[in-house]
Parts: sequence; C-alpha cells; structure tokens
Amino acid sequence: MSRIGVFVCHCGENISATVDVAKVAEEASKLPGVVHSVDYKYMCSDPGQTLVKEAIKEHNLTGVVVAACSPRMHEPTFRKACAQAGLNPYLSEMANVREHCSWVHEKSEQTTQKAFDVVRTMVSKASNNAALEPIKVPVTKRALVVGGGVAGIQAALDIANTGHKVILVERSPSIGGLMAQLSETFPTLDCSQCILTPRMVEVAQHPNITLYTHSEVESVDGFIGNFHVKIRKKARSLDEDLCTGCGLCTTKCPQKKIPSEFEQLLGTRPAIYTPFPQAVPNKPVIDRDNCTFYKTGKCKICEIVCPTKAIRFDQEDTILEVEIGAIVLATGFDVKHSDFFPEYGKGKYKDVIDGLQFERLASASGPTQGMIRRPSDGQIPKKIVFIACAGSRDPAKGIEYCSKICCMYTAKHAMLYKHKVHDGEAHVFYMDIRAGGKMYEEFVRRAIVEDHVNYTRGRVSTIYELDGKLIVKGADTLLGAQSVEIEADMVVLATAGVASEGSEDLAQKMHVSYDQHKFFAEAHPKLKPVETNTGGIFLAGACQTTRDIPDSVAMASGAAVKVAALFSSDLLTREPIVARVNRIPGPSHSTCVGCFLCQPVCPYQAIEREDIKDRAGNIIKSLARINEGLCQGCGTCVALCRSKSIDLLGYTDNQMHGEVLSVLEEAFV
Amino acid sequence: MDNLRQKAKELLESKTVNLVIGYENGTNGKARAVFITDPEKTGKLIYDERCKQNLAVYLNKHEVKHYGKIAIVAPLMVMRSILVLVSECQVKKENIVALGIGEDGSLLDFPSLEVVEKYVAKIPLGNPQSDQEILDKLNAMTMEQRRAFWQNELERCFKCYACRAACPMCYCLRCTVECNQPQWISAPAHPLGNLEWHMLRTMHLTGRCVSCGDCGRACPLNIPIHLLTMQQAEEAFHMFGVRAGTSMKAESALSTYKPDDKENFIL
Amino acid sequence: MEQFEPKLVAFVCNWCTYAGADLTGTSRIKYATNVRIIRFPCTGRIDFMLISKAFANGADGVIVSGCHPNDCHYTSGNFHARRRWMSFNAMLTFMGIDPDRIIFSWVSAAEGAKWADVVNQSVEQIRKLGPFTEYQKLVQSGIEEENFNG
Amino acid sequence: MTPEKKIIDRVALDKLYESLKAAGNKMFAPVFRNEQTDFEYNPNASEISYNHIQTTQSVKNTVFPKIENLFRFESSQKGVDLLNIDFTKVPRVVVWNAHPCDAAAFSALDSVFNWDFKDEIYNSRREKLAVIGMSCIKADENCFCTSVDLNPGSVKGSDILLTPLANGTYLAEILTEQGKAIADANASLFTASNGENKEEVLAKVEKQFDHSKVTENLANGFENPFWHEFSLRCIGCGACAYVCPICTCFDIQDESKAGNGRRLRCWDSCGFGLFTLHTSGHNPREIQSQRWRQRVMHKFSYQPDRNEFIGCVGCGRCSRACPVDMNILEQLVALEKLEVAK
Amino acid sequence: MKLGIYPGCSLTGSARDYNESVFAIAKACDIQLEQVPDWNCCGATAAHNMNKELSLSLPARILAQAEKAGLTDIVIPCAACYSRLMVTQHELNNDPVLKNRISEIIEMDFKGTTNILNVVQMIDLYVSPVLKEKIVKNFSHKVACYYGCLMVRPYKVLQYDQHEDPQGMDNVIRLLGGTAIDWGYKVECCGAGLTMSKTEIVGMLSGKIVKDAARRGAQAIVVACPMCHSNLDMRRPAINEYIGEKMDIPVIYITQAIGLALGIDEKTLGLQRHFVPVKMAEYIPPVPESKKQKAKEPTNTI
Repeated sequence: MSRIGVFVCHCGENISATVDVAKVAEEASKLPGVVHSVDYKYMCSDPGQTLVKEAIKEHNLTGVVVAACSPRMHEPTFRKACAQAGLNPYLSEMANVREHCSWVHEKSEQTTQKAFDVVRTMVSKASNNAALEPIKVPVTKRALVVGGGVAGIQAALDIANTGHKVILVERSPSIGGLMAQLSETFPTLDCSQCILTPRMVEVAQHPNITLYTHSEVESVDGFIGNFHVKIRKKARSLDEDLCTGCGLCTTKCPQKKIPSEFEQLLGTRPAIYTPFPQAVPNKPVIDRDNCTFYKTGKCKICEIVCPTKAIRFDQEDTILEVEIGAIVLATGFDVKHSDFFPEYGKGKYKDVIDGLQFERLASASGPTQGMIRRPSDGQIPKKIVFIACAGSRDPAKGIEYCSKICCMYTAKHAMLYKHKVHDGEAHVFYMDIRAGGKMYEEFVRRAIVEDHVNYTRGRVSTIYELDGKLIVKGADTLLGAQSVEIEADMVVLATAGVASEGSEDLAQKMHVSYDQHKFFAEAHPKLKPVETNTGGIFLAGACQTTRDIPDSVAMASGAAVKVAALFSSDLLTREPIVARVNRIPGPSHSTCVGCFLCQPVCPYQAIEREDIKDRAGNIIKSLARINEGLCQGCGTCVALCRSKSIDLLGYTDNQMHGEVLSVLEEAFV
Repeated sequence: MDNLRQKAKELLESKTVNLVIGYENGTNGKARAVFITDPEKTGKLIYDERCKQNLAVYLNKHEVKHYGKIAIVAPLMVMRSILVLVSECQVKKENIVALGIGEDGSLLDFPSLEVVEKYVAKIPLGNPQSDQEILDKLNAMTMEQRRAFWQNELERCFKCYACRAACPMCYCLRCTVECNQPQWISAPAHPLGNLEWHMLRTMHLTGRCVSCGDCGRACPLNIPIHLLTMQQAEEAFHMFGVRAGTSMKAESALSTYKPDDKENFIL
Repeated sequence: MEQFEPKLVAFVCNWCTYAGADLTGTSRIKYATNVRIIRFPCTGRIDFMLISKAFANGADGVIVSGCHPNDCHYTSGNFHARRRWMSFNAMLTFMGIDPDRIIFSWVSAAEGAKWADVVNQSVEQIRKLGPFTEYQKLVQSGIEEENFNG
Repeated sequence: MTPEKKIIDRVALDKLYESLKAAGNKMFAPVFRNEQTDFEYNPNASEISYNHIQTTQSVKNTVFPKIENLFRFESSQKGVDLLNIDFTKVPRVVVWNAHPCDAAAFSALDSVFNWDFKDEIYNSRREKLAVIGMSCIKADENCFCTSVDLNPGSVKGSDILLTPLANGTYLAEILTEQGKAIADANASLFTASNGENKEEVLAKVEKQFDHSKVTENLANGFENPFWHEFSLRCIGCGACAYVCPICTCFDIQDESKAGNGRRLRCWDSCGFGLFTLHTSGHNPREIQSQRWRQRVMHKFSYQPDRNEFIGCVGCGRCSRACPVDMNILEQLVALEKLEVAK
Repeated sequence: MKLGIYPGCSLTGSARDYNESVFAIAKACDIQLEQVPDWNCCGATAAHNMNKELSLSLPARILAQAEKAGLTDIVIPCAACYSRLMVTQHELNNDPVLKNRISEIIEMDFKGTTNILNVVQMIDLYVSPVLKEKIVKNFSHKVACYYGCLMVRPYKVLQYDQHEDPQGMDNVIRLLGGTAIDWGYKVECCGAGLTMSKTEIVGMLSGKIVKDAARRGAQAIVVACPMCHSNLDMRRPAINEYIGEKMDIPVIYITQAIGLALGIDEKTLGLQRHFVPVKMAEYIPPVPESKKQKAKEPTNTI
C-alpha cells in the first residue's frame, strides 16, 4: 500500500479565494493510501518546500501530490524538492487546481469539489507511479545558429568565444540581415553599418565559426544534444576557395538593371553580385534567373574576366550533413510592404514607400547616396508624411499586435529627413507613441521639439494621387476627429513587422511550436523566453517577436549562455519519459508479436527490431525494441499496440486507466 | 480440381513445400481444412462453394509454422489475408506458396506473392454482396434502431472467442482482453463486457480486415459480428482510401496518415 | 426541477490543449465546472478504450483535444490520433452509440479562449443529450437478471 | 418411488407449462430464434419448440450460468466487508422439454460440484430445479447417446419424462417425488395410461463405439501422434466447451470501482491457450494438440477414473458448434480403433 | 438559372431604372429572377438606430420567406437592403439564443442558410461568364466606379471584395471594354441617409465625389446602390451649389452599363429616368436593323 502525502497550496489568494483548500486537504486525508495531508499558503516557497521534504522523511512517503498551479509551472520545483528529501522525483505529481480550477471558476461548492476530484485523480496516479531513473545521453558540442542577422551573429560569436564550435547558416548570400540595411540607429543616430560590419568580419575570421551563406536548413532529426542536421548549400556558381572577391565580374556583368533586394528594389545590381560592398563573405553569387548565360546559353563574360577562373556554371546545390548538439534560431522578421495596403494605394503609388525603403534612401551607401529623393521622379520631397502603425494594432488586417519598433524608427526617419531637407515639412500620423526604453522618449521629444516634426494623433483613412501629389486623408483625433488632408510629395509607411518568410516550415522541420502569427513560441512567456518547447532549440532576436537591436543582441547572448550551459557537461540527463516494450519469461519473451505496425507511427524512428535467438543462434522471435535515446515519449505507439505490449513510463496504461476511474469516482457536487 | 491436386502433389514431391493446407470433405457433408504432407494423399483436396473457411488462420499456428515452407489453397480472401500477414511480419513470404483459386474456381499460377499483389490489384474489392446489403439496411436505420439491434445481438455473446480464433489477423499471443493490468475489457460475458470486447475487436481489425466473414461463420450463436469489421473495412476505404490485404508493405489504415485526412467532426 | 449537471472528462495533450487550458486560467476566463482534465503527453497516446472506460464509469461526455494539424509537438501524433478517432466515431455510429457524446477539438497553446468555448459548448451539448444512461445501465445489467429474476 | 405412467395431450401440456409458470417457477424452455433453437427463460407456451433435434446450448445455464455473482464486497475506513449472496433469493427453475441427454448431464454436474468441495451456490440452484424431460423421436448424425450408456428415452435426471406418442398425445413418466408433486398439483391435466409403449416411437440411434475401449486406449495413448494429426485443424476457441452440458471449467473475475465490487464466476475453456499459462511463462499445455487431448482425456479418461462417469452425454453439440468441423464422434470412433502399445 | 430577388422599397420607387436594368440584363443572360413572396421593408436605414430586435426581425422575416419559398440564392440590388440582410443573417447565425427569440417574433422558422448576393456578385457569378459572346458593342468609356459604404462595409460581415479599394465593378467595366479610373473617393461617404434631412451635407460629401471623378476625366460615375445614385444624381443641384459650377457628369448603374454593351435600348434600361441626362449618343451602341428606328429618338430627355 502506497504512503502518499498531499500538499494543498493557497497560492496566496489565488487558489484559496475560490477553493476551500482546508476542506480539500481534509477530504484528501481520507483517501486510500494517503497518510498525510496539509494545506499551506505558498507551497513553492522555501518553507513550503521544506514542509514537503520534512513530511517525506517523517511519514516516509512513497508518493507526493502537490495541489497547486500547473505542472508546466512548478513540476520541476517539487520534483527537485522530493529528490533532496531522498524520494525519487518521479514519484511526485502535481494537481492543477489553479489554472484549471480556481482561476476559471467562481467560488462555489463545485469549484472545491472539482479541486478535490483533481487531487484524488493525481493521488491515484501517484499510487501507480514508479521510481524512474533519468536517461543519460551524450552531447555533441557543436552548435547550429540559423540566421545571420545581428542576433545570429551575436549568438554565434558568444558561443564560439566559450570555445565551442558553431555553424552559422544564412539564407542570403551575405550575413548582416536587416541591420545591415539600416542607415542610422535610434536613439543615438550612429551609423548602423559602422557598428555591425566589424562584427560580421569577426564572424568570418573566428576559428570556431563555420559560415554557410546562401544556404538553408534542409532537415533536422534527432533530439537535444544529438541533432542530425542536413544543410543545403545553394550553388553560388563559384569556387569560393579560388574567388578573391576582387569584384571584377560584378563590374563587367552586362546585366546591370536587376532590382536589388538589398536596396529594397530602389537600386539595381548585376546578375553576378554581392548584395552590398561590405558583404561577408565578400564572394559574389550568380542569380541564375537573371543571368544571360543561364537564360540564353551565351555570355560567360564573368568567367572570361575572372583572374582566378573561379566561376563554375555547372555547380550544383550540395547537401552537408552535420551532427549538432544545440540549435539557436535567429531568423528575424520581415516587414509588410506598401502593396499590403489597399487604402494606401496597394503599391501602385511609387512614392508611398515602407520604412525599410526609407532606410535605404537615407543611407549614405544607398541608391541615392543618402539624399532623400522620391522614387518616382528623383525630386526631393518638400512635404513628407510618415504613417505609424501601418498594419500594426489592426485586427482587421490580422495583425493585432504592436510591432514595437515603428514609433522609434518613425521618429528617427522624421529626424533624418529634417536633417537632410532643412526646408522640408514632416508630418507623422500616430495612434500612441510607445517609446519605452533608455533614451527613447527623449529621442521622440527631440524630433518634435528640436526638429519640428508635426505629430498628428489619428489614423490615415486613405491616400490617393492627384496631379502628382499624394492626398493623405486622415483625422486629427485631438482636435475632435477633425478630418485632415495633406498634399504630400512622399509617404512613408511604418509597416508592421511580421514573422520572416518560411518560418512556419522551419518551425515544423524543427518541431518547435509557433504562435498564430507564425512567430516561434518560447517555452514560457516570462521564465523561459529563449527556450522553446523542444529541448536543445533556443530562440534569439526577432523570430520570437519583433524587437529592436539592443533587445535582439541581449536575447542572443541569453541563448548563447543556454547553449554553453548545455555544452558544459559531456552527458545530458533526459527525462525518462520513454516507451518500453514489455519483457516476460520465455518462451514468449514478450507479449509483442512483432507485427511492427508501430514502426511507421514513430516520428523519431525510435522503434527497432530485436531478434531473440536460442543458444544455437537461431532466431526464435523478432520483436520491437525502443531506442530510449531517440524516443521522445509521445506514446503514439502505445495506443496503437493491439497486444498492449508497449507502455510509456510516466504515463503507463495503469496510470491513465487509474486516472479515468478515479476522476469519475465520486458524484460531483 | 485435378490441376489443384496435381500441383499440390508436385510441390510435395519436389519438396518445394513440406505441407499443403487445403480443403477436404468433412463430416456430415461439410467441407473442412486438411493438412497434407504425403504427396499420395493430395487426392483428398477439393474446392467448391462449401469451402468458405479462411485457411490463412492456420499460417500463424505454432504447430503449422513448424512445417516451414507451406502451400495453401488460396481463394481471394486467403490471398488478401496472406498479404496482410506478410505486411505484419507474421509469415515470411518466401515460406508461402499460394495455390490461387480464381473467381471461377480455376487454379491460378502464382510464382510469387508479388504476382498475388498484382492479381489482387486487378480485382474489385469490397464486402460480399449479401453482407453489404445487410450493412446498407443497418446504415439506413436510425441510431436508436441500430443500438437496439446490436444490444440484442451482443447480449447473447458468451465469449467463447470463436470469432477471435477464426480470424487470421487475431494472432496476438496475449489479446487485450487477457490484460488485467489494467483490465481493459471486463472479462465476464455481461452486456458491458460483451460490448467492450466487440468494440475492441472491431477497432483492432479496422484497416486490417479482409471481409472474409469467418468471425461471423464461426460464432456458435449466429451473432453477425462480421458486419462490424466489414463496415469498418468500408469506412476505412472511404475515409482513407486504403483496403487491407492489397500489398505486402506495412501501410495499414491506422498506422499511416495523410496530413489532409478529412476531419469534419473535429472542432 | 434543477437542471442536469453532466460529468465530462477531457483527454488533452500536454503541449497544446493542456497549455491552452493553462492560458485560459492565466487569462482568468471562466467556464463550466463540469469537466475534469486528464493530461496525456500527446493525443497519439490516447487509447480509444479509455474513452469507453470513461463512459462505463459514469461519464456523460468526453472531450478529446490536442494540437492543431501540423502543430503536434511530436509532429505526427495528432494525425494518427485523428485517424483513430475517425474510425472510432464511425464504429460508434454504426453500433448506434451516439458519437455526439464525444467532442473532438484542436486547441493550441495560444487558444485559451477557445478552450473555454469548447468546454462550455460541450457541457451544453451533453446537457441537452441528458445522462448517458443507455451506456451506464449496461454496467449493472446482465448478472442479477441471469441469477435471480431474469 | 415406483414410476407412474400417465397420458397428457398437447393442449393440456401447454396448460401444465402455464400453471407451472404461474406457480412462480422460472421456466427454461427451447425457442426457435435467430436461426437456431436455444433455451430461454419464461417464453410463452406458444413460442416453445417441440420439433427440434438439438438446442445450441445445453441446460447447464440453469445451475451454472455463464456468469454468476459469488459475493459482493465493500471497503470502508475499517476494511473490506464481504456480502454473501442470499440463497433464499435463488428462484425455482423448471427445465422444460429437455432431451434425455441434457437431463442426464445434471448428475455429472452434481458430482463435479460436490466431489471435493460442496459448492453452495450450485447446490442451492440444483435443489430448486425440476426437470421435465422429453424423449427424442428424431436424432441426427451428430447424436451418439447410445454409445455413452444413454438412449433417446432415458429417464435419468428427469423428474417427469414426456414421450410424444403417435396419436399426438404424450406419455408422461412420473419418476421422482418432485415429479409426482407437480403431477398431483395438476392432476386434472393428466389421464390414465393403458400400457402405451414408448420404445416404438423413439429415435433410432446406432451405437457407434464402445466407450470402455476408448477409455482403455486413452490410458495408453497419451503420446500418440494421433493428437497432432487430429487437432491441427482446431483453432482453439471455446465453442465446444461452452455448449457442452458437462464442461464446467470456470474463471474467477473481480470487478470493482473505488474499492466496492463483486466476484464473478465465468465460463472458461481448457481449449484456450492461456488456460494453463503460468506466471513463470511456462505453459504445460503449450500447443493446441495438447489442449484438445486434454479435453478428450478429461471426458473419457480422467472423469471415468475419478468420478465414475463419462464426461459426455452424446448430445453432439460440440460437433455442431465447431467452426472447423472437429467432430467428436468421428474422433471417438477413431480412438476406439486406435492401435496403442499396451 | 433561377435566382430569388429582393427589390426592397427603392427599386420599386426612386430606383425603378435600377430595377428595370437588373431585370433587363438578367433576361439577356437567361437568369430567371423570382421575387421573394410577400416581402417587407428591410428596416434600413432607421430601424437599427431605434430598436435592435425590430431591425433584425424585419430582414429575418424576408429571409425566412425566401427559405420557405425554397430560394437558396437571392440577389439584393439595393446596397442598403443587402447590408441589412447580411448583417441580420450574420448576427443571428452567431447567436442561437437571439435566433430563437427572433424566430418567435416573426413566428417563422429562420434557418439562416440563404446565400445572399449583391448585384456585382450576381454579375460575377452569372453574367460575366457569358458576357464575351453576348456583347454587341464595347462599352468603351472612361468611368469612375463608386462603391460607397454599404456594399463593402462592414468587411467582417460581408467578407466581400477588398473593402479599402474594391475592384468588383472596375473589373466588370474592364470586361465591357471600358476603363475604370483610379480615383480618391471610391468608398467615401455620399451622405446616404441624410439625403432628406440634411441636403446641404449631402451636397458637400457627394460634391467632393463628383468633383474628383469629373476632374479626372471620367465620362460617368458607375454605381450599384440606389442611395448613392439618388444622392449623386437627384441631389445634383445641391452638389453644383457646393462646387460652384454645373457638373453634368451622369451617374449610371453598373447594370445599365452592361445593358448598353449588350445592345439593350435605353428605355428598357430606364436611362431616360435619370435627372442628370445621359447623352445617349455617346453611350448607345449601333443596334440591330430592327431597332434602328428606336435608337434615333431623342434620348437626353428626362
């Protein structure tokens, strides 16, 4: 007979406000197998845990049930406490009477009854619990960082500096990401590239970092500490070892008028190109869709001019297979473009541009050498309108959230404009100004006070073109929703930041969960912001939600530490929540009949074939065996097995069956 | 019939197989399974409309397996059962010679089970028409009527497990009904125990049943349990587009999936 | 007369629906008290027999819920579960056991509000259907009759 | 007592049935339903079948039901309380229109349930049981009562044995006090007999084998290859055992919820693979041939030795029920002729 | 092809021309239009400001009538009616309790299964596909398509077109061989319900619309809403007063534009009913011999 202790938590008022905790504790004490039952204000607090530890020793408990918050919150806490008191941690259970009970029901008999039912159910589970030993698996001490923006760069450098190998994979031909495209950065207005490019070079030269640009993650198998990753290295049409990056090919390429992605289509580039002068690595890539040779079979000028004969037209994508211990996702974000907004012309007005395009216009290295000229006719706009929250905080557009960075960069844009066009007139339409951050509010004030940017609180309902002007129709809600019409020369939309393209696929490849906006989901909104629900995969920067440079960098360093911690030991202990095929004495050896229908259902290829042989070495029987290193404990095979020969530790048939019986035991109030 | 006997004789004489499983004349005008090891005894073999038992049930039988290479008289449902058993690693395909019997009762030449696969692929599969008609009637009934029907039928069951024993796919060493940790199925033959047993049997055969109807024929109390698995066979085909016993690959309906499987009833 | 309070058991996966239900809590969204949640690692783990066990032991309805397709923490558990449920549903329907007693749903970790809706809707649906007597009476019937009155 | 003979006509027969039923007896009589004739409790007189050869199931259900409650238990803070069955609640049962083979089977059951341990529940049912037998005027190729010391008109086990006469009336042999009590209580329905001879109407069942020879051969045929050959076909279901009037294997099952529940006795069969499986994994009857042998041995060797009766009444039900034509008669005949080394 | 039609008050009154042109093109494209039997007022525009239940009951009854008559799809030319019926169906389908309440009020069973089409949706589904072979002469004109509010808003309910920059009519015009100009007032307010009470406001709001369309060189404003039409057409004096000059740009229904391209004569299309004369000479295609006589009549009379 099991000896179970029940500990009911008040969680301050959170539980006790709606649940009669004393009654629950008292009722629980009467349950078969329960030898000790108490309630306490904060179970998770130190004295609370001490309570548990002492009870374990005093009543030599064989099981512990803590009725408190969600196990997703504090299960580890109490398992640890049990372990410290010498009780196998897997003999403890949590009854979720907060998230699933006290917080979702009013104070009533039923609520207390429910709390008790939950406790009783977990007591029954605990009484069926078995002591489990953590599984030890080796750790491959090599990290993969996906995404070469500022976050990816920071994470890669930090991990590399702890002495571990890092592979950095970047989709585009150069690292640098969005930050490389920015002109100046708020709130200091220092030049973005000036601070970023040194870091990029550091990455390229770091002995511990292997850089794969123009490459993508093909597939990910395995599990924490033991990922098996395939990387597709897209053909550059170039022998990178031979190429010196002299750039001759790019200057000689006859194709010159291809819209440049880096310049946000405001500038052009040749078919063989490096995205921007400071690109890392400084090796060009041939854009096969636009290359004359690939289109017509003639040209090959680059091949001719190349002093080192590095051009390889017949080069193909290569797949690299690498063993990885931990992964940092730093895939960043995208911005919506002006064509997303029908009310703002759906992209048909050349001079309605998005923030990133403005960055290029304002950038000294940009298509206009930093002069603010409107795309349509190259004129310098005398009157410019900035529209904040273009798409953001707009449920109708499907983007309910605040993109967080727009208020700041809009202020920055307005300032930059005023600094460059002294006689110009800058208007900003905003909903609210969210300038939380060191020196941020001051920065916005400066734009208004010192640079005389006109801030109008209100939305812009529509923009239309009239006689070469853009008529911006909006409302000034501070002047009683009075409608405002501005005849602007140029409009800049602070468009919403959204999850970067392909993040959903990547999430599915990585088995990490993501929110309804396709941003990757952190394991806990407050306490595990850089972890994902998938062990060994961490998040850095704006792939989790839009954030600015300092936040991204900070988060990247955070992720790097997590990786370093994981790499700090040779063996990784894993939760022993794995499936097992039963074993019984011969001649049957197992009730498994070896139909192997379980094999195709296992997402981790963890089910292997085991042959039982007699002394002569003849196979008596073949049956299934679970590779505990690969098994992640989903239990799909368990439910599928007809002869009930597989069971899942921690969620055994006995436990689940017991829970079902127990949960229905008593009449509801 | 003579070709059948001749073929069986050859196989035994040439030691290609050590055992021939077929049908013989049983007692009281019944046909029944016969196990022949002696080439001279192949004269016993018969095949006619009385030969309904699904002989594949013997392939997994301990004593029978001992014979190693086996030839088996195989009308369609036996062919399909063999394919299922191979796909579920219960028999080695190199150990089986199928003495195929065509729709018209003629002997088919199957050099290998791959050929059987091809043959089965060409034939329109489904439930025997007579059974399908009953199914259609049942499906036309109201939920209430069907419940009454099955309650009345299943309450009579006394759990002799003839249905399980007669089914080639029910080869588990330990059936779920024999688990008592936990007690998945209430063992006694009371209404609940019977319902649970027949639910379990039906689900475990979903996507694996070849609609031979032997479970129903085996029932000493004439409970039409074969309708349950046959209905599921049709459902599996309509919902997932798969029929059991059409290939030797392990792709039974419930151990595979398509991301776009329909899910009209899921919120 | 006072209205019938159905007993429901919810079989949910740990990663989506259980987390979603946690979110319902953290968002303080209120819902009916009639449901008891049982946590599974994945919908793929949920044995169909557990559903019938729940009914046999007095449940009037069962909610089964997990990650949306493609969101399974284990990538495919919910796909396999889905086929299992479809077959189970089909079988119940054919056996004349009202499949409306079981509510299947996808609730992600982000859908705290949806969980509350699912629960409330389910409770209403089952309340309309009334107690699941036709199933529960199977439990006692049979033996006493056989032995004594029959 | 000395048997009396009376005559009862068809109409009176139904009256007798109804009056017994009205007297509060649970009537167990054969009815044709679901394409088969089988016994049911309390059918209407009009539903009862009189022209069948054999019912699917035997009458053992009346004293040894497929599942029965042995006792209930309830657990409290203090411990577990056992609640025994109230035997006074056991109903009076009249087996109506049972063939001589079924009637004879009761004596076999009596000794099985009393040879060492006296089974209270069985006995309490048996005491309240009356058997109205019905001689067979037809038989089929599965019947072999004459080979096991019975015949289509055996009186063994019946309280009253009826025999349908050529003229449509029935000869009623009142054989026991209990039978007499029934007859007396319904005296008006009977008329005096004048020496009708039942032998001429009885079905002709040829004696097919000498059971003592079978028993003798079995004693020496344990290792005989016969078992392997003859049982290859057997698929190991429990049909034969469940329809057998004498098979009494059972299994004990506890059903409980929250510590309260009941202990049940359920039919079982020696034909099942797990019947003899030990926890150790060892199974003394590992393969089907051994289980089949056990079934035959038990009936024709062990029971004759231990309980002085043959565990078979030749009703032929197992042969009819078997899905794979394991014909017991065919095998017994073969066993009689079996050459065994003494 | 059979469709139900709910005309509402305006199509039988101030917007007869709209009604006529709808039926005319329906006829030409073998669409059989069957009126919802015993229909009633949809409650626009006042009801929903006064009494919610009433404002839902009125349309609910209309829809129930349609259901009863077995009309699975109904077209509603009047944008105001369209909006009211759509809103009602949406609200009731999302609130079972309210649904029952309303069913009680109207003493009819309301399922909420009807498929409601505005006129452009009808055109897209049943007219556009056959336009190619039926066009007699391209409607080769430069026009400004004006959608107003009720046809595209609220998007949540209607789920129709891109509400900020709708394209439905523009596409139809293109199909007819015309040019739909890009302009600034596609979905601006015309003054709508204020047409009686505050004519001067209508003058200003509609004025801006007419002015922008005109100065961008549109030869006509194309509409699909009786309310818009009457404001832009009937209220032209007020508009002219606001603008300070006489605007003679005509306002025609999309259905009339189609009709013209199909070679239907202007009377059948009700063009003669407009206040701002439609200079038929510019619009009318050469018609078959049989109808020549008719085509020569003076057409710019009201």
